[in-house]
This record gives sequence, C-alpha cells and structure tokens, in this order.
Amino acid sequence: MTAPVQPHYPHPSADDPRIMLDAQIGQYEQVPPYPPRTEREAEFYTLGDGEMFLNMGPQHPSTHGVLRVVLKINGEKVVDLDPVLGYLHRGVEKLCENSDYHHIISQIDPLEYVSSLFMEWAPVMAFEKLMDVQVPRRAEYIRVLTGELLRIASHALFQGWMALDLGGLTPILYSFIERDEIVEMLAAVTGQRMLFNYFRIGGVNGDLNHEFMSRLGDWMSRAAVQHEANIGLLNENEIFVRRMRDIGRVDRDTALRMGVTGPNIRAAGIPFDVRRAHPYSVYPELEFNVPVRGSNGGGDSLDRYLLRLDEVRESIRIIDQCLHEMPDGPVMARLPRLMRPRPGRAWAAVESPRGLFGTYVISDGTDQPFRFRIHDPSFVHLQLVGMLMKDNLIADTMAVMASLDPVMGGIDK
Amino acid sequence: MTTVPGMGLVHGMGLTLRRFFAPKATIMWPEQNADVAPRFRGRLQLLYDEYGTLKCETCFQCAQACPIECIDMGGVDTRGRFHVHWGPPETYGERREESAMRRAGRPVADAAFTRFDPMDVTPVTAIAEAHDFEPKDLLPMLEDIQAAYGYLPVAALKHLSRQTGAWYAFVYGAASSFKHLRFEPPTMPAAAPAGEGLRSAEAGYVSALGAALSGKAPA
Amino acid sequence: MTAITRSLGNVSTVGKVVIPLLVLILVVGPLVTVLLATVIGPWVVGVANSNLGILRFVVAITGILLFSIPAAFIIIYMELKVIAYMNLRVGPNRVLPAGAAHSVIAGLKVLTKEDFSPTSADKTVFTWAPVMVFLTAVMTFMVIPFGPGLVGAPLNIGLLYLFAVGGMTVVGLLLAGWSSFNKYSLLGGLRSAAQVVSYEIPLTLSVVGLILLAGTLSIDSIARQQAGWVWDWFVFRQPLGALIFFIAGVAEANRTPFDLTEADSEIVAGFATEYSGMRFGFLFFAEYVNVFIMSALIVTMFFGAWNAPVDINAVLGFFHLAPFWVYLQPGELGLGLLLVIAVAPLLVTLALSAPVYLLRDSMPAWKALVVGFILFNLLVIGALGLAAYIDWDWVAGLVWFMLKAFIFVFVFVWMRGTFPRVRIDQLMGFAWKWLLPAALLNLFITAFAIVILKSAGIH
Amino acid sequence: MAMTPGGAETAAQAAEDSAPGGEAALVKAAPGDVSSPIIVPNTLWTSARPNSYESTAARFTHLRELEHSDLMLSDTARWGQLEVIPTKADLIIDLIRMNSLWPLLSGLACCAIEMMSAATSKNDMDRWGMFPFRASPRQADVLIVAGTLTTKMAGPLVRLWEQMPEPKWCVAMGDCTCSGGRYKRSYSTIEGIDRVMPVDVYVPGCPPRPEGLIYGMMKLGQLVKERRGHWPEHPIGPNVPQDV
Repeated sequence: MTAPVQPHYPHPSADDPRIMLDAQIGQYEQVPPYPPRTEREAEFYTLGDGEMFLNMGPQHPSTHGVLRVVLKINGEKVVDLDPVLGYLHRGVEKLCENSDYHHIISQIDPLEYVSSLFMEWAPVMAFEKLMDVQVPRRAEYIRVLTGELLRIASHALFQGWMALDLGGLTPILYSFIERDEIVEMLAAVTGQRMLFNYFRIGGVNGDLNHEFMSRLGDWMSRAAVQHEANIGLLNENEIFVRRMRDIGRVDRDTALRMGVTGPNIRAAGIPFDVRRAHPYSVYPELEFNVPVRGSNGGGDSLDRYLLRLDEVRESIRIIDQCLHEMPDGPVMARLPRLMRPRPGRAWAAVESPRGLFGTYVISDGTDQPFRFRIHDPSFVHLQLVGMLMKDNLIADTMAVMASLDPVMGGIDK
Repeated sequence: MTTVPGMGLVHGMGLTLRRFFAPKATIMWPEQNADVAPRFRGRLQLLYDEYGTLKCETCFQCAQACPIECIDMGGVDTRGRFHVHWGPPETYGERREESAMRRAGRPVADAAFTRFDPMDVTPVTAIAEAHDFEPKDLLPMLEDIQAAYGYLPVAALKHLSRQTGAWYAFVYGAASSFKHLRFEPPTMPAAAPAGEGLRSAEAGYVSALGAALSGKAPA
Repeated sequence: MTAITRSLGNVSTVGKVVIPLLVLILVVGPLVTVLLATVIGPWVVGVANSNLGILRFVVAITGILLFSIPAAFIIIYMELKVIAYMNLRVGPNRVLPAGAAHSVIAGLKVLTKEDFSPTSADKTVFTWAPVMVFLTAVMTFMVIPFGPGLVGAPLNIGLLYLFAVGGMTVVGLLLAGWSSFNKYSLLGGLRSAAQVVSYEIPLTLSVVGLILLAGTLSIDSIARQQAGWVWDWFVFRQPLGALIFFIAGVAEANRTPFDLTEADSEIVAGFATEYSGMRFGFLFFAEYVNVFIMSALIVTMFFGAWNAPVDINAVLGFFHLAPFWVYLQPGELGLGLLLVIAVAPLLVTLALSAPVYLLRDSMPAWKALVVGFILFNLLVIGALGLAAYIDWDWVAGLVWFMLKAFIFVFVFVWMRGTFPRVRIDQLMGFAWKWLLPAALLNLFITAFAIVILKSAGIH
Repeated sequence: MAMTPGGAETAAQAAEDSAPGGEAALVKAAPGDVSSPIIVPNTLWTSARPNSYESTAARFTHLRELEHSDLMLSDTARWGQLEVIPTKADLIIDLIRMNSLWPLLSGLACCAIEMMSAATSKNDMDRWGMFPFRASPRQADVLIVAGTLTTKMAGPLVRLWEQMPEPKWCVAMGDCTCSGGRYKRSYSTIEGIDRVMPVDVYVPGCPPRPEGLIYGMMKLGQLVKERRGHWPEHPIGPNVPQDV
C-alpha cells in the first residue's frame, strides 16, 4: 500500500526551460517585458535623466490590497505613474450572470468586503424594481439601520488605515475595537462577521433579535464618546495635519468630470449624496445632514478624512432615529421561491461608504439575469490617482491613496 | 490644529498614556471565549427539532453548496431507497493524496476514495457523448443509462458526474426525484419504503431516545 | 600496578572517572598553584601593569558587548509590551511570566533563519554593512559614563569622539542600502544619509551652549558638574538646547516620528528590505542599542547623568547627622561578631516565619520556615544592596543612570506608539529651517549670558 | 431560540410553494410524537473512516505499516530526507521557532481584514509572539495567504513565497485559498493555493473568525514543534476521535 515518496520540487537541471539559471537572474528585468504598444506606454516607459522605475505592489503594505503601481521617480519625487489592475479580478459579474437571483446576493457579497451590506443592497433593490416587489417598511428600516452601522465600521477602518499608511501604529487598533463591536453586533442578527448575506429580495433574512438590540444599546450609549476620543489621537496632531493638508487636492470641476461620488465629492464641496439626490428606502423620512467640506478650490486629503468623521456622526443620528421610528410588521414580502421576472432592465444605486454603488440588470425572463453589471465607486476614484500623485513625493502617494479609500475587491471586481 | 503648536502632539501622547493604564480589550482566547452570538453561522452542528429528531433530511444540498466542500456526509435519502456518500474524498481524492505525500511524506489518513464495484462504463460515455456532455440534458441521459443497464448503477452515476462535470449530488438528486428511474436491478425487489421492515430495530431506538429526552436511564 | 588496576576494577563507572580525576587534581593542583605564584603570576601582573590601558580597553569592550545585547533585548521587550498596552492589548505573554523571554526568542530565531544574500548584491559590502552599523553603535558606548568611574574610555574629548563615531552609523546604513541591489533599500539608504547628516548639525550645535557652560568636552566632567540637587541639572540652564538635542536625537536614532529610513508603509523595510537571518538581527539590535545610547546621552548631558536628584549629603548636613554607616563598626564586636553570625540567621528566620505560621492556619511549619528563610535572604540582599548603594558611589550612580535612561527609552517607545511619520521634505525643512536657527539662537543666548554674568562678576 | 414571526411566515409559505396541490405533503407532527429516524443496513457504502463509524478494527493498515517502516524515521516533509540526527538542540530550536512566528504583511482580499482583526486588540495574536507583521518577505516566517488567489496574482504570490528564507511555513486562510471557495467556478481564480505552493495549515471559513486564524497559527506552532523526533507519537492528519 505504501506509495513511493516523491520529492516536491523536481531536481533542477539546466535543460529544463522553466528553471532560470543564476546567470540569467542577474540581468535586469525589463519593465514591461514587451515592446510598447501605445504612445502612452512608449512615453511612460522611457526614462529621463536621473529617473528610475519603482514597482510598488501587487504586494505592498499600503496599496490597500493587490494594486500594482509602477512609479517613475526622480529621487523622492514621483514623475509619472502607471497603475496596473486586475490582481483581484474574480469575475464576479459573470458569476452573477450564471447564478439565479437569490444566489446573486451571496455571490456579490465579497465584492467590496469592507461594506458588504451595500453590495447586497443595490442588486436587491434592482431585482425588486424588476419584479415590482413591495418591501415591508420594517425591513427597510432594518436595512437602513444595519447599513448605517456598517458605514460607521467602514469609516472606522478608513481612519485606521489612513493612520497606518502615515506610519501611526495605534489608531488602527482603536478603530478595530470599534469595528469589532459593530461586526459582532451584526453577526448577532445576520450570522456572519463580514460577508453577511443578509438582505433578501423583498426584505431581510431575519428580524432583529434581542441579542442584537442589547449589544446595540450598549454600543450606542458610548459610541459618540468613543468616536470623539479615538479621533482625538490624530485630528489635532500637527504631523498628521501637515502631511494631509494640500495634498491630493481635487477641485470641483475635476470631481464632476471624473464622476467622483461619495465622501470624495462631498469633500470637494459638492453636496451629492445618493440618499438625498435619488432617495431610496426610507431615507426621505429620516433627518440627517449631508456634510460638505472643502472650499471653492476643492478638497484635499485632510478634507476627505474629516468628512468621513462627520459622516460617522450623521450615521449615529440616523441609527438613533431608526431605533425610535421602526414600525412593527413582517420583514419579508411574500414571494415565490423560484424567481422568473419579466424581461426588462433595472438600475439601482445606493450610497455605499465609498460612494455611488450601482447595479444594472437585464432580465430575459429566465431565472438567471441576462446581463449583470456593477458600477463601483472605488474604480472611479482610482482614476484620480494618476492625476493626484504626480509631482508629489513617494510618501504622499500613500496619503492620497488612503484618503481616496479604495478597496481592491470593488476595483477589480 | 490647535493654537499652541505642539499641543496636538501632547494631547495624543496623553491619550496613549491614559490607554496605557486602561483595562485591556483583549479576550484571552483560548482560556476565555468570546461572546459569540447564538445566531452565528460559522459553527457546524446538527440541529434537532422540537421532537428530538435530527433535522437533517440528507438532501445533500449543504454538501453541494459548501464552498470548500468540507462537508463529508453519508446517509440515506428521504425516500429510503439508497445510501449516498458525499464528501471531499470523492471529489478530491487524487489531489489530497498528492498534497499529503508532498507535505507530510505519507498518504492521507482516511483513504476514503473507495470505488464501487468495477463495471463497464463505456455505454455511459457513449450516452454522455451523444448528449454533448451537457449537464442540462441530465434526465434524457439518465433514461438512456437506465435503458442500457436496466437500472442506474452507482458507478455509472459517478462516471456520468465526472464526464459532464455536474456535481454528483446534482446527478443523484435528479435521478432520485423521478419515479420511473430506479437504482435497483429489476430482478431485485424494490426496497420497501423507509423503515417499514425495521420497526423492531426502531422501537429500541425510540425508547432509548425517549428515555434520553425525559432524562431517565433506559430500562 | 596490578593492585591499583584490580581495585579500580571493583569500583563503579562513576568511580572510575572520579578517582583518577581526584588523583590528578591532588597532584597537579599544588604544582600549578606553585607555578602560578612564583613564575607566571608576577609576569602576568607585570605585563598588566605595563599595559594597563590596553587591559582596561579589553575589559571595557567585553563589558560593553556583554551589556549591549541584553540591553537591546530589554528594550525590544519593552517596546512589545508598552506599545501593546497603549494599544489596549496584552502583548506577548506565553514564554515565561508576562512573556519576558519573547524578545530573546525572537533574537535567537533570527539567528537560526537562512542567511540569504541576493544574487546581484555586492556580497562583501552586504555582509559587512550590518556589522559596521552595530559596531559603531557599540563603539559609542565607550565614552558613556554609567557611573562615577564606570566608563570605558575616559577621554577628555569625549563629546567630539561621540559625534564623530555616532555619525559613522550613516555609512553603514548607506552601504546596506546600496549593496542590497534593491530600489527600496537604495531609497532607504539615501533617506538615512540625508536625515542623519542633516540632524547631526543641530544635534552638535545644541550641545555647544552646554560646552560653553561646562567649559569642557569631557563627558565625565560634564556629569560631575551636575551633582547636587535637581536644579543643578543642565536641563534647567539649557532648556532649549535639551529640547533640540532630544528631537535631533530621535532623528539620529531613526525612531518614530522620524523613522523614514525603514518606513513600512512607504519603502517596504528601507535599507533592511533584503536582509534576513542574523544580518537583519544586527540591524535590528543596532536600532535598539541606538535608542539606548540616545537616552543615555540625553541623561548624561542634560538630566544629571548618574547623580541622584536629591543631594543626600546636604540633607544629612541639614539635620546635623553624620552618615549613619559611620556608627556601624562590626569589628568592635570582637568575638561577639562570630556569635551574631552564628545565631542571627536562625533567630531572624524564626522571627520572620512566626507571623506567617500564626496568621495562616493551613500553613505547615516547614513551609513557614521556608518562607521565613526566603524573607531573611531578601532582607540580607536588601541590606547588602543598601550598603553597596551607600558605600560604593558607582552602584548608586549606576542605579540612577539606568533608571533615568530607561525613562527616556520609555518616552521613545511612547512616541512610537502615538505619532505618525513625518514626510521627507518636512523632515529636512524642520532640521534646516527650525532646529538649526534655534540651536544657533540657543548658542548665542548662552554666550551672551556667560559674557554678561562674567563681566558682572557672577559665576 | 424562539422562532421569529418572519421565519414562521416564510416556513409556512415554503410549504405552500413546494406543495401547491394538497395537504398530503405537509407533515404535521402531533405533540409528543417522536418521528423516527431512518435506519437502513449499510450494504453498499464504505465508510470514510472505519474507526469513527464502526467499532470494528481498521481495515486500512497502510498507516501502521508506514509507521513501522524506515520512512518514518526521517523527516520527509518538505526538506527531503534529513541527513542528520535530530538532537535535543533541534528540539530547543523548534521551541524557539514555534514561539516566534512572524507573519508576512500580505493580504489578498476579504480574509485580510479578518487577519488584521486577529492581530488587533480584541484577539491579540501577539500573545504568541506573532506580532511584527514584517513588510519584507526576507524577514517573515509565515505566509498567511488571506483571500482569493487569482491567476494574475499567482505569479507574484509564488515569488513572495520563494523570497522568504527557510524555514518558512504557509497558512491558507479562508475557503478561497483552501479550495477556490465561492469563486471556484470563476474563470480567473485558482482553486486552492496548494496547486501552486505547499501549504502547512488550512483554515476554512468564509472568512474564518479571528480565533480560527489564531487556532490555525497555534496548530502551526505545534507542527513546528513536533516536526522532528516525535513522528510516531504525533501523526499529522485529520484526527477524529473514535466515538464520533
């Protein structure tokens, strides 16, 4: 029965073309390893005097995942850069087109893993439009409540990453304490810490339970105080403020032209918020402000950072209102098990913590969508990187990148 | 920014010093367990209903849906006709063996990739080829196989699963949900419905179960 | 001979080894002793006497090398634990109580890792750069006075030596960055060159005012001038200089918020990116040794060196007391001393164990005796330590010096736990636009003050 | 846990949908009625682990043969046959390595967040000396692959792994890295990182809880400790208790 033991790696031999000899390793690897295909490539991959390429990523501590950025640097100054995407391309859209409508919710969940509930919300809303489903009001309130909780968690993580990319070790740990409390709370009602799979077509998976409510009550009693204490570590810190101010300024025109949404456009002075501009769910019934920062010249990294902190305060307000105004009733509409919507198309967008997240669905009358498309805000915001990082220092690339708050899962889909 | 330069730094250092003496947030796992919500999905356990019966209906849907195919289960289907075993050894037998040899220099501890009785499966290949290996044509294929063998042998189903790429549970599920498909050779009498001939064995079980539920020791 | 072999055959295996050894020791021992006493001993003493400087140097180097590694381990452990506590976690706690051995274990593990050098690296430079970094750090130790007389080389130009050798660290870092054949390393090396060279200037200038005050370049002498009360420390006469020295010292030691040379989130690990195994260990230790050196320097220059904050002689003099150890004359007891030595341990042990035995019902007598004996030993150790502290001023100096130095190490770690990192242009701008003028200002003010005070006749 | 109103409604509705015809499909258990489990003699199916399902002795003896063969005397795990005899010093070195496993700061996707969570205050991975997430692979001991591995990322990941100096270990965290997980059917993912690199510990879950990762790292520590000299006593592999 004993099988012969095979060594894992074959013994290297010079004949094997897969094995690179030591003599070959010493040579420079050409960047890129092919002749330039476009004018832009030819321009980028031509080095000027005193310039060199610095390949940042796909594994780099501060690229927020697996983004690869080829920097052309002159000393410490970034002359030009070329982001390379696709290291996390998982084919989510195609997978969704091959899943039935219920299954899509779990497929799209890890798309942008920091704010999963919003990834569920948009397709669910699109399907509801497609099938003319009336969602119970309690379900809508629950969606808003859990969504705003997750927005706080997401912004807490943003704050921690921001500090980590600027070299601060401690704030991310405080943020994670806050985030852990929220995700454990959500786990009490959804059943998972990160990829919740909670929203359903026509409602939510389960009603709020006692465990969730008690944890939420505990948390609400100290949320605001804890938030102010945590941000006190960085907000007034001279080093932090000096590094963030006037770095990566996005003016209003650029923001509009590039299709920036979410906190990034509000930090540039434009009060665009999907929750107010194209109201959905029960947001019209709730009172909250759309915080805006940035002067006429647009907003810099510090504005984007501070605006997210403002949003946390607004989210706490919304949660408070939800808890007071939540009606009783069912949390699920009555629906058939197997969904075959009429042929048609639907678009739905939500305000995710990173901006406008939308899905576009075309149904051909079967139980699977004919086409399923995702509009992700991170992808749009990443286009700004080339513009903002140029002529800055290497250290600023991290500040700018972190302040835009991209998530590679959403960018690469 | 504060009016006095450097006050922000002092403020931050004051905060960290206060946290230095503050009680720690760490949950000393594994000595002390975190407060995990009862609804948390990440645990594996078989649940019993109010009557103390296993809720599991052996539908294999969970094994089929498990993303990492870690659910390894064996049992009888709801109609009491046939034993099925579904689990990673079936699907990943070869790979596990290779991986284990590479990693630990020894075969896997549970060499469960056991085959059923060897039989000639060329007709199955021919049938699958005739239907272009399309999993959507599963029913015609199964009918053809039954026409060829007189019944649906396990080896044929497995072979069909491997040929078409459909999960075995999928193939088996399709086969078991049609009354005109059978798993026994026509010469053998069809198995009685679930538990009909086994009342005596069941009675002992039920009494033991009742005793266990009521807290009394079995007689 | 046969008798001896026969009798040897009768004894056990252990005996077979021990008995010849005993014989050997009994025969050879006296011989060697006589030889040592008559021939070699005087020769050794003569050589040592004629080469006292070299001998002192060897002893000092050995002591410093033996001290620097444990000091680095302690600081690494402190960093792990203090930052963990500031982060609201508990930190390492598995090996030994409170995880005290985790830093040692990390160091030993680094030692057993594969020692790797990239194919295209300049192997010689790559190998020797960490050694250079570490050695410069250790060499700086030579002139730091840990206590009165506890100094490796009492140079009269100690400060000059300090800045000269301390500035050489950058060469090691630059070589490490350049030889790694890695762009991140190169950037790290260049950053460290720019940073350390820039901050050398305010660091040196901030001390010039102090040199004017002290009138000497000898570190030992500077330390002695701060004896007395707290307000005799130089920090109260040179506050601006102390602040500049502290900031520039943080930058010199490459610590947060000036840790640009190995900025994790920017240039992966800076000059250390390609280092693994013990070469990385050298760089790692050197960082923490540098932290200790900077703390020690700050303490020596501005915070009273080894001097206690309280002038004990002045206090005793105020109360018209002679130091009480003058009254203790054990020799006067004569034969009674022997009695005390024989009886006192027994009596004190019994006296200490009695309350323990009486207060705890469950305590058996032997356990109480053991506890009493341990307490007695602690008492003796404490008394001896107190006597050493009082009688030998180097013990007192070492205690105060270490205490103050580790307070500053704590501040370094505290800053690491709090601050983000500055940017390279802000770093350079801060050095040249703020620190340098401030240091010059400090120098001029001090010079003016000295001139005015001298002309007024006040010293 | 009490049934929520929504749940009851959906259950009733499910029954309605699945059986539109009549009442026959609806099973209504009377209170006190113990419904019977189905017990069928096992004739066709061979158990995966004979020891765990039956009380009879194991029919698979290859493991025992292997344990008594010469192969077990040496460590053939990754470094091939050892040509030295492990001594007490090796055990001490293993103990040292076990207590200082520095992971590489590398995350691919969703699981990276939970990996960070394992290192932060609530679930402090630093307690085992696994704190400094080294940014450079040259100084790391453990590669925690956290997240979906795509075909494009496979090359860089293998390169990272090869850049790490020996001894090194790999932990596959999450379903995607263990076997492809929910992206198994995608055209651009790799179904399990053990197709491209060796793996020491698999931590399943989507994503696993931080405690799960810490447990995996503790298991890795055990693996490191027992790597040499203790093979017969501590077999590696799924260890299912006899009475499962």
